[in-house]
Amino acid sequence: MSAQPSDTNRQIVVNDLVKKYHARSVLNHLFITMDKGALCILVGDNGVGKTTLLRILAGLVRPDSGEIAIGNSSSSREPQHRRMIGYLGHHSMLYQDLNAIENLTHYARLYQLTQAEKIVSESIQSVDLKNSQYQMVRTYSRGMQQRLSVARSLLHDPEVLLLDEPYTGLDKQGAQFLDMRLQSLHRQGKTIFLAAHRPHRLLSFASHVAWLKDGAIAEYSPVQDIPGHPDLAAYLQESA
Amino acid sequence: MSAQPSDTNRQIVVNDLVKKYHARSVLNHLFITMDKGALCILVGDNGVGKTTLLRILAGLVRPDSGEIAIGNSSSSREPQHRRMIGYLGHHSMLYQDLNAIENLTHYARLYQLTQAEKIVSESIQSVDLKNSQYQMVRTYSRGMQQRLSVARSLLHDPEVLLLDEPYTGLDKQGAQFLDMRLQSLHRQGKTIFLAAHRPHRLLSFASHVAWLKDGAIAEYSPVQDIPGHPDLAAYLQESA
Amino acid sequence: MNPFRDYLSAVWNILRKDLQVEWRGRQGVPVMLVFSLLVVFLFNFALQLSPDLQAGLAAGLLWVSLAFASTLGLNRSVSLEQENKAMDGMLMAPVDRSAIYFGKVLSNFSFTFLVGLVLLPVFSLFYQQNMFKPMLVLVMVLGLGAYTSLGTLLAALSIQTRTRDVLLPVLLYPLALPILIAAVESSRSILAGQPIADYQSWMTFLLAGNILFTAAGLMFFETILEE
Amino acid sequence: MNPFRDYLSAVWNILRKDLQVEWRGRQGVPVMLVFSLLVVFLFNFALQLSPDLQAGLAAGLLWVSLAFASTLGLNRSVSLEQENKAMDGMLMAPVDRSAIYFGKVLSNFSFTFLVGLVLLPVFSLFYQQNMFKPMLVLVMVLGLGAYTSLGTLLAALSIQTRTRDVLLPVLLYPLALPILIAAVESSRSILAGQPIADYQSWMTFLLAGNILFTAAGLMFFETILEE
Amino acid sequence: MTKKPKLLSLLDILCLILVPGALVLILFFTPIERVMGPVQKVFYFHVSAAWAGMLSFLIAAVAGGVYLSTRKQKWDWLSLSSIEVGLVFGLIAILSGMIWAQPIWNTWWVWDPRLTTTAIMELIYLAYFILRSSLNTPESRARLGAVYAIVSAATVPLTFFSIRLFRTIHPVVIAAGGSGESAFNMTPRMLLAFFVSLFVFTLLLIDLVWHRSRLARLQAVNRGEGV
Ligand code: HEM
Ligand SMILES: Nc1ncnc2c1ncn2[C@@H]1O[C@H](COP(=O)(O)OP(=O)(O)OP(=O)(O)O)[C@@H](O)[C@H]1O
Ligand SMILES: Nc1ncnc2c1ncn2[C@@H]1O[C@H](COP(=O)(O)OP(=O)(O)OP(=O)(O)O)[C@@H](O)[C@H]1O
Ligand SMILES: [Mg+2]
Ligand SMILES: [Mg+2]
Repeated sequence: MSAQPSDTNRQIVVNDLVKKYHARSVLNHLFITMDKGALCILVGDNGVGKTTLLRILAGLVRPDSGEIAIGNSSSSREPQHRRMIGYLGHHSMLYQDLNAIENLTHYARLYQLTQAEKIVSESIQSVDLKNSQYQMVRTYSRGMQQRLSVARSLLHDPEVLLLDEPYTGLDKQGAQFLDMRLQSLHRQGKTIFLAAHRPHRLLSFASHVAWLKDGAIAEYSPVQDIPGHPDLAAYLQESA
Repeated sequence: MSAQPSDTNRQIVVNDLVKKYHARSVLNHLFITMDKGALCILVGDNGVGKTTLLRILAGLVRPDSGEIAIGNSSSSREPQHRRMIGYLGHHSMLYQDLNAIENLTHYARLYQLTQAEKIVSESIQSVDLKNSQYQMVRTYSRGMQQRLSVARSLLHDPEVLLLDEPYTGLDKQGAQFLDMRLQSLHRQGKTIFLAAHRPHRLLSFASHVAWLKDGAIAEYSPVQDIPGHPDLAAYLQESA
Repeated sequence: MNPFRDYLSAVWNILRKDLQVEWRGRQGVPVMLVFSLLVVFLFNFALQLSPDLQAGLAAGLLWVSLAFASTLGLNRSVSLEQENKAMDGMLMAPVDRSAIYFGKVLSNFSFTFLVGLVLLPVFSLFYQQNMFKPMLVLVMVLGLGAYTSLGTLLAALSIQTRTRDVLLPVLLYPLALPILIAAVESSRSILAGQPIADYQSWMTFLLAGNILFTAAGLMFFETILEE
Repeated sequence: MNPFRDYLSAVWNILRKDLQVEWRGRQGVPVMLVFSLLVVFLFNFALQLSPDLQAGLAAGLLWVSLAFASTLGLNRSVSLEQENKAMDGMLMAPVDRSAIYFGKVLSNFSFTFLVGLVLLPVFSLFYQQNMFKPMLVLVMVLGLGAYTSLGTLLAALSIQTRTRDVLLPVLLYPLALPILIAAVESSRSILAGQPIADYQSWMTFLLAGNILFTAAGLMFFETILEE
Repeated sequence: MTKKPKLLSLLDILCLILVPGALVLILFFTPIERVMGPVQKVFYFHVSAAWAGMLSFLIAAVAGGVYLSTRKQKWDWLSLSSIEVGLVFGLIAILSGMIWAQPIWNTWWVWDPRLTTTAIMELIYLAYFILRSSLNTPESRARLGAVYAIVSAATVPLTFFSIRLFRTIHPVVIAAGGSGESAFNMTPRMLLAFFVSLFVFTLLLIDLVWHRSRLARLQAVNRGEGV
């Protein structure tokens, strides 16, 4: 993988980002920089622009102005750039009329994974969908779809993970799996940027918290320094 | 409203309910009875059938066998029966091309509410969407859509509330609003049946917990008696 | 309250919501209109008909293009309810299912009828004969009434399937064929200036179609919608 | 690895996925087939064509019904990617956008071509002439190739809109008109047993259409899909 | 809002003088055609309007291309305005053609390939507006509008080329050696008036497009979308 640090160790760089919808700026001159290996939680009110930010980073939305870079590549047109990213959004990106295996196999092929079959089967096993792997995704419950989406976004072992409320709909065991998986990815040095509304469970192993407010990052702090940011601490406190 | 208790005080009765999909029983001889004024949390693993149960109660899915009754009516064909129920599901049931006011006004008219305009405006105010009330729902963020869905399900002041993971996507302030609203409805004697995966925040004011497992209610206990049900306590504990 | 007034107001609420959505830019009517004109032009082209023959075809083409265009409208009306499962919300409201059916039929009918009304002067121009005759408008009301009441029923049926987005025309066209034939035949007679007696039976047939399909809709709509 | 092989395998992966979905019961091909036959019957009925005339119309009707049916297929192919935003997943994969375009064109082409192949013997039967001629099959390949490469481009365009489910035919039919004309004209000549020289220019025209629309697809597909 | 440019004011004045001037030229300077009589004078504006319409569709495509490479809103405004003005000129061509057709062919309209394709061209660009109005953001309207403007501008000449191969009753004067049934030979005076009106219509086109795109910018600024 091409995720070698260039001169610096920066993995995600967002520079003066602006995104408008109908003249209303959702993201308004936003800056953020994340080092390789960071696990940063993105918090903020409903409709503040978390999803918009993550989708811009994933290359799915074009900003009005500003630059972004992932690793040392700033163009989402390059396949190598896209290979580095794993994105989990509000939609499952799964084909309703295919089963779990077929869905993941399709993605494995698109990412040109070798040993696709083994990887897919392990991936399904890991999110505990073995029993329903031959069922069409259309008949999955919400949590089952979310599990499969998680598996899909992790399938190609991306260097940078962009997760938009990944815990949505997961039951106890699913959430625990995701906790553990995130911790292990964090230890492996992957960079993780994760939007969540109730980040309590994540604070114990996350490295940073970013607070999106009024179109910009109002606070960006390592987790251990949160007490030094009273506003952020208060925001996180009650939302736990 | 016709929600006068008949001989008993029972508001939700589910009797020997069976629901199969392709010969696989999702709900397998399920029984549950809920008194008027109960606030019962429904917990259970992904894909166990919580949504299916709530949709059957809402009259949206027809069971294979068994009976259900809401209040003293057992037929969802009667308009009076349907008027008693407020349901919030995984889908928002909103029209993408209408704005918040138009959506709620449509529902207010269907439920023949008098003073629709006032109710709608208050309802939008209560979920803090005043600023985006003229925006098409299509452009709402996930949390904003969820807020509007909550408002929609509460609009006609139903006697029985069936809420399927209502906290999904809500930010801190939205979740607090829902907490308070549920508590006040609970005090007013409404019956609330609520599926949730992380019911921690609810345990302080809920009255009951039901644990759906293997197609039936494995445990059904008042909240204060949970310690007496070690399995249920363990299940709830870790999932907090 | 008066139950009959309640019923009517429920129907009107559903119709009104569809009108509102259309007004808010769903573009259903313009799309149908452009499409129906396209069908007319394309057919004249693809079939390379000789000019004298074409005049006799005006009635047929009018109905074919209306039938095609209104399938678009029906699909639209269905997908509107299907996005976000808004239909579930309506089913749970204390509204008679037949009121939902009538509301949807009325909205589908009004959009299609509007398109038909615009087509009449256009056809008059292109086929050099005044087609704005009261009797033809009446045939249009009857024909489109029957067509949309059948179409709404089948649209409700087809959204339940996996093939939802394409099944409707396959179900609708063959079943609507008698309606279309009757409509074409009466229109043809009217345009040829024949006396009412000549096509009265076709008109009666259309009326019967309206009654039949509306009855079928009332009978089966509930059954179709329950999951 | 060989980049060209990678590219081909990406195209094949996308095509294969569409075949798989179709196989799993999306019913696209059967629906298209039934629909194309319906169009034929409906037209014969509604337009009341006389039998001797109809023979001359065979080529026109063949292409009209294919054009209509393949719009269904295109819509289907698009809505498949739109449900759950599966298209986003494909866009984020390290796959060239042009490979996505080619994959979708190939899948749309193969379904439509299959329908066309079934229609040939059916038409032969109805119009009492052998239509299973190699040249006609070639015209079909060229005509449907150009039609689906334009159609895939426009389908990608129309899914971005609010009018998604009905816009495609309105955009596609008029723009595809030259292709349809060329296809009808060459088919007509072939059925009339004329020598190649008589319709060679039409065939060249079709070939040019393939090249032009594929180039347009390659050029604009990326632009269309970026949000 | 920027001040009205001097050049634009100059153009306004030129048009105000030249349009009536051309009319005077046509009415009093050109001879009356032998066979058709005075109605032939429609010719000058008929052809000029058709030319201006097609030219503006071409401008729209070029502006769309420039928009896609620069992403500057003003090019989108230009593209949009050209299509809108082009639609009006196309309509003038059709209406003046109909006025001409009434005495010559004794009918307002015949299903002639040339006439039909002109009408279809209008529909192609009507669909452009449906496409735009069913998109939500100004950026996507501009981007997809540009793609559509380019693709349609590529197919419009194809359509015109392909129908040249058909038997048509619509006259061809300009084409070398062409002579339709009702073609006529132009005297030098006719030629002069013809070229003058072509020139005047071109000026008028530029003037109108310029005004319209300034209006488009005003609208955008008013909606808060402008730069
Ligand atoms: C509704 C009816 C008509 C329409 C829509 C129409 C349309 C057009 C169009 C689009 C053009 C310019 C493009 C081209 O040359 O290919 C044109 C040119 C012309 N039209 Fe028409 N036309 C109509 C009726 C007529 C009639 C009745 C006459 C005269 C009998 C006529 C005579 C001409 C001539 C002489 C030209 C010059 C162009 C050439 O030589 O190619 N048009 N018409
Ligand atoms: N297509 C669009 N058109 C107009 N406005 C939009 C569009 N998409 C998003 N928005 C607006 O942009 C803002 C940010 O939306 P976004 O989805 O990024 O919020 P979010 O932070 O993810 O919220 P949530 O916590 O609810 O998921 C919202 O106010 C939304 O209304
Ligand atoms: N249409 C269907 N066809 C076949 N199986 C279905 C269908 N709908 C649901 N199921 C199955 O029924 C089971 C219960 O689904 P349900 O959505 O009720 O689960 P749930 O408890 O709500 O799960 P979650 O916590 O993930 O929301 C699942 O195993 C699901 O696969
Ligand atoms: Mg979001
Ligand atoms: Mg569920």
